Amino acid sequence: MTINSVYILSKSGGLIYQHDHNIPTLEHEKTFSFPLEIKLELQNRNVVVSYGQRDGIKVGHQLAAINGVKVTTAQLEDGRDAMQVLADEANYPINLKFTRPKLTTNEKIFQASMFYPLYALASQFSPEPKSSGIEVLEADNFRMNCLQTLTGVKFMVISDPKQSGIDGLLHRIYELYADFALKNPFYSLEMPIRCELFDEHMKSALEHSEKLGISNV
Amino acid sequence: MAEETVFDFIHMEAVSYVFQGEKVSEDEAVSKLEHMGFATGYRLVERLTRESGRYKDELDIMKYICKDLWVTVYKKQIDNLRTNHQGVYVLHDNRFRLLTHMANGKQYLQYAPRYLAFTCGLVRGCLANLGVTCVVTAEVTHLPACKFQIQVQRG
Amino acid sequence: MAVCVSVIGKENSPLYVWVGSGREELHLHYLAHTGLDVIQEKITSVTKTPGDTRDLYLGLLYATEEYKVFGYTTNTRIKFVIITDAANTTLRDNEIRMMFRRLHSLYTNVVCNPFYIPGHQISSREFDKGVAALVAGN
Amino acid sequence: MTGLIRRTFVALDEEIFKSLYVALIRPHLEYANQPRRHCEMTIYNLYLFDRDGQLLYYAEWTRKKQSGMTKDEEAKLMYGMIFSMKSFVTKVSPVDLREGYMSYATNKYCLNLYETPSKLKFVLNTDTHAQGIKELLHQLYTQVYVEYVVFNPLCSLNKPIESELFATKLDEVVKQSPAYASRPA
Amino acid sequence: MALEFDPYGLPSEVTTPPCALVGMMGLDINTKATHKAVWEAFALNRRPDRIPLHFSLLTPDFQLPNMKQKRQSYEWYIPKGILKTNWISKYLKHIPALVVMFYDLDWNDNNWMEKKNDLAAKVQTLKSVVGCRNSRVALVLIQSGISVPGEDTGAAEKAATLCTACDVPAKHLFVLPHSDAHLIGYTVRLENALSEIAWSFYQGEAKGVQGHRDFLNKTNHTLLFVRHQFKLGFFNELRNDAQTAIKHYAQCYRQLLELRSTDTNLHEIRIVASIVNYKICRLDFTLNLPRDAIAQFRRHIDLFRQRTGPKELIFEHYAWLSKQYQIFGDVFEEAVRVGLPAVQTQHPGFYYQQAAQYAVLRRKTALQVCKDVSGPVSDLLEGWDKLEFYGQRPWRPGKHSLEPPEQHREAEGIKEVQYHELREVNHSNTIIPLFSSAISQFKKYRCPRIKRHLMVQMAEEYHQAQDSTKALTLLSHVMWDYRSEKWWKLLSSASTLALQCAYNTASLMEYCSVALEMMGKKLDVTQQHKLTVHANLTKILKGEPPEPESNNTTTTTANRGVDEVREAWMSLLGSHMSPITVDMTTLVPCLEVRASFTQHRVHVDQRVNVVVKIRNSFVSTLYLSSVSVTTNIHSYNDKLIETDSDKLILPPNQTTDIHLSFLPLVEDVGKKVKVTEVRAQLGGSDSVVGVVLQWAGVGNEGVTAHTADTPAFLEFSVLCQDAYDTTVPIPETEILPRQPQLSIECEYDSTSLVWEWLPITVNITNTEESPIADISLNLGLDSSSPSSLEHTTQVCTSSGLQSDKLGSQVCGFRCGDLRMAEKSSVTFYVKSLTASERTLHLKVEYSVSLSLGVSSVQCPCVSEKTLHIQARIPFQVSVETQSLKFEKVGRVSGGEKFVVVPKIKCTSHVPITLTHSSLALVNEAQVVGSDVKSQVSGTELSEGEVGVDCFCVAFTHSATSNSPLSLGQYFLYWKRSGSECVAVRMSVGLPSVVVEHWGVCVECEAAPQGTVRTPLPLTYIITNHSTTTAELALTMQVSDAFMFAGHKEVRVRVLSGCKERVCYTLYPLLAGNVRLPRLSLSMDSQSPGHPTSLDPLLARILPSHVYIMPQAKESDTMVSTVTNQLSTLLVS
Amino acid sequence: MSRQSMRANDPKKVSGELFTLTYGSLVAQLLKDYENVDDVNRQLERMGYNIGMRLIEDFLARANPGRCYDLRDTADKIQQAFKLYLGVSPSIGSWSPGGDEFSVVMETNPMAEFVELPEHCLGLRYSNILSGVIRGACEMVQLEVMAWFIADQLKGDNMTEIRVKFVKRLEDAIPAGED
Repeated sequence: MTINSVYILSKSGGLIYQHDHNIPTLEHEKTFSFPLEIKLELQNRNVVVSYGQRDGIKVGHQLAAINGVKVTTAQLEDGRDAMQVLADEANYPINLKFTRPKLTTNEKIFQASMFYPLYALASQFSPEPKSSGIEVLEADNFRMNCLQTLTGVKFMVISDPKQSGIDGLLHRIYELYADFALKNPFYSLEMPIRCELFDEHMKSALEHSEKLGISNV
Repeated sequence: MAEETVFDFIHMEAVSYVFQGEKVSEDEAVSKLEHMGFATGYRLVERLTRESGRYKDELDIMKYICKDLWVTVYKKQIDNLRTNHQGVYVLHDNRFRLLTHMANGKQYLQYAPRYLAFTCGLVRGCLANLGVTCVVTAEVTHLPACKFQIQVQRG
Repeated sequence: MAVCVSVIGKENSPLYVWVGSGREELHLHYLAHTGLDVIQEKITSVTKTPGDTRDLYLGLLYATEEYKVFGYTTNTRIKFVIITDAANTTLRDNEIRMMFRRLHSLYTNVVCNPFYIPGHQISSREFDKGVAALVAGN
Repeated sequence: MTGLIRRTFVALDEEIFKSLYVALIRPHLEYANQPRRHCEMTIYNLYLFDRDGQLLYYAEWTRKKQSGMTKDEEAKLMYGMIFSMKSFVTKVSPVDLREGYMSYATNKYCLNLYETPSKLKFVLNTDTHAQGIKELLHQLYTQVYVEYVVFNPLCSLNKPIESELFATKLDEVVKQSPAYASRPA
Repeated sequence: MALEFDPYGLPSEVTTPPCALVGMMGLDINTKATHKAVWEAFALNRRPDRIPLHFSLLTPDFQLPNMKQKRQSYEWYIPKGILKTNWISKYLKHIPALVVMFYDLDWNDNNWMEKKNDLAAKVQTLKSVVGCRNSRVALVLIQSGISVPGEDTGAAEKAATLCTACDVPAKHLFVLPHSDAHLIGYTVRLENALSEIAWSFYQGEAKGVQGHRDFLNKTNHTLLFVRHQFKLGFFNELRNDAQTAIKHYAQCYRQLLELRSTDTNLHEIRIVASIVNYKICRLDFTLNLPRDAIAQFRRHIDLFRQRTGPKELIFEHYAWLSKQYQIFGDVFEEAVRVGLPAVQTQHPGFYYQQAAQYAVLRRKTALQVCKDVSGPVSDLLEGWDKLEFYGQRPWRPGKHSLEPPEQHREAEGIKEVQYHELREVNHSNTIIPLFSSAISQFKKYRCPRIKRHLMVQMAEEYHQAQDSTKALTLLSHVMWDYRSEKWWKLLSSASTLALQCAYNTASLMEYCSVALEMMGKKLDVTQQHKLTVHANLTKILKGEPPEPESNNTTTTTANRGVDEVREAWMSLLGSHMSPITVDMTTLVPCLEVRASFTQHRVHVDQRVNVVVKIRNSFVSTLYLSSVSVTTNIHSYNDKLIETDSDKLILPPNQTTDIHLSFLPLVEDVGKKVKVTEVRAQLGGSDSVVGVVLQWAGVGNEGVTAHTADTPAFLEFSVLCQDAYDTTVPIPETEILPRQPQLSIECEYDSTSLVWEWLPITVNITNTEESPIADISLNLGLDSSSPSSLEHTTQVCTSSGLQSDKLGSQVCGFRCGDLRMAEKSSVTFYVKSLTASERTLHLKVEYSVSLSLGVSSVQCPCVSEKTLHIQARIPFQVSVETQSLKFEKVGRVSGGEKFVVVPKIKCTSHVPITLTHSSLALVNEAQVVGSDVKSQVSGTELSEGEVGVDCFCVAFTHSATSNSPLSLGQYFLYWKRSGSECVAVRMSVGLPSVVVEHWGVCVECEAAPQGTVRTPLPLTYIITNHSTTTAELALTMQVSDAFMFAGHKEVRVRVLSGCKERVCYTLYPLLAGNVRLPRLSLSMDSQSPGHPTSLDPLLARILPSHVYIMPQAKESDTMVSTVTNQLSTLLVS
Repeated sequence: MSRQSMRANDPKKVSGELFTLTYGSLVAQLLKDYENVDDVNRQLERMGYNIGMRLIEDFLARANPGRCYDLRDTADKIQQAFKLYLGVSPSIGSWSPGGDEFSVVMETNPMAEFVELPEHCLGLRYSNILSGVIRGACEMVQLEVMAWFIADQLKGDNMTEIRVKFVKRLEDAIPAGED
């Protein structure tokens, strides 16, 4: 059982808290000969697999390192341009390391803001009157549960679809939020939550519910 | 079974091909299809009748068309065969394969003839090669049911 | 095996005539042609008598001092005539029958060639090959 | 609780009280009234989009509330939503993900998105309890769409579907599905 | 001598069916009629149903062939041959099995004794003659008297004595009463008896032969075994016992085969074999065992096919084989003739065919082996036909040895035979009949193709026999069939022969046609040959004789012919003969033609184009000097010809189009032009001899359609490369009238009104390039419209409007000529008498002068238009009769006034104007008042509006009473508002009313209104129209609306024709429309006490109310006068 | 041989033949309509493309093969499809080093089973419809490829070979108004 991460969105949809609890890192290394058997392309300044999958390397993965030299935003540490390196036959055989891209903070914020309208639309499209927004979003290999308070604060937990007791967890988090963020007089709404106590309790809550899978709240 | 899928699609394309372009006359296009059907039937029957014994008479042949041919081509037998014994045969197919995907009722009725021309030709071709010259016409009033009329030309 | 293999059209015109090399070609043409007399007789007589004698294979049409002439007809009014040496007694009736059946399917393939005009003379590499194999008896 | 506040704080100015109130009381209020799920099992409506986001077909059964816009707008918006939802999902997904099916649920209904490799998108709104919707959608694709659209020469693949036969067959299949009528135990 | 004698055939005695020989003595047929009758009864017309016997008339002094003395032992006897040639005929002709002695002798003959002795003597001598051969003897007494033996005992014992006297067994004595009535009957019975005796003889002979067998030994007498078995067979045949006969013959054949055979004795053996075989087969057939027969024959042939004999005489072998087949064919056929069923696959034909083929082979081999024979050396062949033994060599008769006795002589002999074969034998004479009998057989058994094959071979034979003409005719039939069945290979070989024949017979036409065919691509002839043929053809065209056909098989014979043939050609070509015509339609020539129009119909002012497609399938270019097309309309034919030789060059394997055209004639409009034939002159301009190729018939292809590779089903023509094969010619075209260049507009309202004259204005504009003349218009009902309309439709022009008899057509309304672009317009008027749709047909005919090329013709043109008119009823008129109080009345009394009110409801789609209306009343009624005006004249009504007319009418008193009386007619004149054409009159029948007769009439004089409390005078005037005085009782009822002064109740007498006034003064009490005090009258009738009340009348005619005005403050100004006049109310 | 032994030619085969023959008639018609053989080839490819677009749906529905992110999968699927629809299993091979190009090789081409090209249209790519089908089908699953014949038994080659080349991956259509 895994709980991957927690998001808290403020009333206005801003990301005020995010915690990656348990994100598996997928890394695959392979030595290729020329010409490259998989198609790479630049997607917002990253070298990404666009077509062709080899032992674990999947479409969408990012080029992390060439011959052990780290690659960030299509740049090797030594400043060479990744694409050029790949294009040059002389560099082959070549060892490439791909990872499944992790979200950067900015992306997280962006995604959070992206979820906001979805949530709204969901209730607008409801075939039944006065529907809430998205409460559970399920893809075939993860699930996202979302709890919105009347005040419009959203608590979101991303977990394994088989993970149970998420509702309980959400309420626990809500309590934590109430106790450790709101009750903290120096915390003002809409602002990112920075508070050790909160973090600690959050972690323990997550581990707790991961452990027994069911919430006892 | 996948083989007839490809036939369905090639037939589809044949139809849309003869009707492509704006200035084609319906008759011209239809007769093109009919001729394709004829050629196909003529050649096909050569194969199909290879294993069977010699046919006694016209009716024998018609039965063959309704049973064996129809089954091999359209996966079902003709539902009803009528004749006036003066060389007119009427074949009823209550669920004609090329129409079953289209509609159940009157929708697309005006297009139905396009999808029967080939078959008319097919039947005519088969018969022609079996020594029966005839005119074959089709009639639809309610898809996917369909009525083929075979008018044998004597003498 | 055979000394002459011929395919004859609906209207009794020859579509294909193969004659073994070194044979009196013209004479065999005549034999194949005259075989039609008997074929027609047989076909018409059968259609008169209702019965199971509806075999496509018509058997021995007639024999001269030096040749045996066999016939076969398809449902599509195509006739095949195969001529063998009268001396050749090794050929069983069934073998002849099989030859015809092979010939028939060869012919069928020709007809199924979308570029072949039914009723026209057969000029087909495949068919030639097939017949060659047929008469060679393999 | 309010009492407690009074007792604790002797001198209260507006400011503080407000913040205190927000901090201490509201959460309880909110906590108190959780929205409650209503139970009635059904299929509301279906959108079928082609690969270019065009609405090929729309059908509705027990839809109670309209979105209050024209079908086009609604379709556009719907496609927009599922599009961004897809990208959202791919992004936030912690692991590589198999495309083809996803769904979300609100307290009232459940939206199911089934996408064929040929990028046809079936969007089916059901109640929140509906089971086996993925299978249902797959069935709609293979037994209805393919049969009566792909095999109907008169239906062009990139135009809204007019075939009545398609409509009736679709209706049949949907209505036969347990998710349509059955009431939860 | 060689002609009738055939050394390989069967001798006649063998083939004559053997039957017992019975000799007859004592018949004097020359002098005695009875004897003649008896003889004939026996000998003549022996039908098959009678017992096979052969009678011969013997002279008293006849002798038997004396027989060689019986040899005691065969030890040293070496037979010289197998079968003696004389033996058979000996038993057939010379040795009677039985001799019958005829004698005229009645039982009761007067000098019975003498005759008996005389007879006995005769018998003795006879016996002495026949005794040695122990032929049997029998007695027949020819008796005149009908006496049955036993009837009188005398006869019986006389017979007995006679037998003893002549010493013949009693059962050899017969009596033949020649009461000619039953002669035949007697003879038949008699010959049964006789045959028994005869057969017993042969049985005896057979026993004799068997007797010899014991003496024979295998070493020397093998031949005798054969011979004896043959004899046994033969005797059994004679005694009509086929089965046994076959047994012995078969045995015989077997033993024959056991003989050692060498080249030397082979011939004898095979000849004997053929005889025995013949016997067996024939008997098998007679016993109806065809299978056995055939089997026997097969064996026979198989056994001897390999035994060819000496190679220098190989032809004999084939001659013999050929004979065998022929013989069997004959036997077979004979059997069929007597009823044996034969089938397609097993009939005499095959044997004749084989016989013919061997005969051919015989000649072939003969020509080979006999190449170098010199003339006759010796007379070694002398007596070939009369040898002692069958099948022996004339140069060594009686020698049946395995080796030739003298080698040299043998060789000589062989040479002789060869020489004979080569010079004396006319093979064709044997071959041709064989073929022809084969042909007739195959024809009989439905084998047309085999028949054709034989015909070809026969033709070859004729060709050999220098009879090319016959050959050619045979071939021509065959070739036609081969063409239609497309057996080109066979056709080719036939053609090759035909060409030779055509050459040999110098028949130009055939030569050309065959040549053209051989040049074509279908015939499988070597390139080289085609070229030579072409070369020859060109020679001919140049007037030179062609080269003789090479590869003439029989060079020897041919060479002899060559020179004469060449001569023939010379003279033929020399004599400038008229061009010959070759009918190509029946050929498969190197030139194929299709003539086709370019359109199915042509307008008379356009050119008609004909395209002649000519395909040249020869390997090199061909030239024509002219091509012409013939059509069914001859006037065009001279235009449909192309002679420009540059256009007539036909490159190889291409289709050349030749374009012809003509201008159709005006008088042919409506006709169809058909292509009936295409003719082409072969060869360039330099050719001397005219050879015209002719294609006749639709598509001009005839059989050549076969050569065009047109697919059997047009569906496959997509696959054809050469358009020639798929283009379907247009064989005929229709000549249409010229397309009119005229613009015609018609202005009219498509909905007309019934009865109105609807104007239709036709505007014509000439849009031709030239002026048009004598335009004439026809307007009328469309021919298709129902006849009912014809009577209810009128059409006319302005002139006709007035006329009353108008039809539904206006024909030939001329409106002169029009210059270019000139307009003119005509107005027609159409009247519809019923409300229904009418289709009118407008036809404008005119003529325009066209300059076609040089000439200019007046060309008639027609342009037509159809118009549709929907007629509708303009209005409905309903007429009412009303009392003066405007209440509907059906009855009035004489003299009483009432009103006639026609109501006119407009149903027209356009406003109509009523111009005038009037009444035409019957005599009894007339309009009241002088200037009666129509109330509706000038009124315009639109749809739905109603106009009301009104006339005041009264009946005369004379009007007959108490029966409905029709008033007459109402005439209404109307037209469309605003149309300037004259108004239409419509008449409506008026309703009929019943006239009553009261005698008296009452009128009321009163002011139209009164005022409250102001006296109001009121007077009733009673008039008496009757002839008698009227006694009336008058009562005035009280009313609370009035007080009145005057008689409340009074009796009045009114004299006939007088008036009486009864006056009242009313004093109104109430205001308003007040009811007047009711007046009631009753008249004393003839029967007192039964007064008739007039009240119903009064109620109708007297005013019931009066209007009373309240007291006016000031003297009231408005005073209106009572008007009788009513005004039309418009109700909308 | 008569009636009873009417173990009528195995239906699978026949409907295959029906297709083959129908296709033949169609090609014949095309040859008639366009005099230029290249036009015919083009037209065939176009038809194939149209068929491909529909056929893929049928294929997905039948085989439910799932998405593929690699040309090798695609190749397998194509192989599978050939088996399914033409009843032949072609071999896949001669990959380009870049793995972006491969060949579909058929020992026997059922479509051309009976065909013998006449002289006048040796330029005809008889089975060209196949390349069209492949292109059309791939395009429907976001795969732009090129497909063309490089060997054809009708031209005397000893097998029939279609070359397929990966061009690029097609992305989802951006909904209207969002970029």
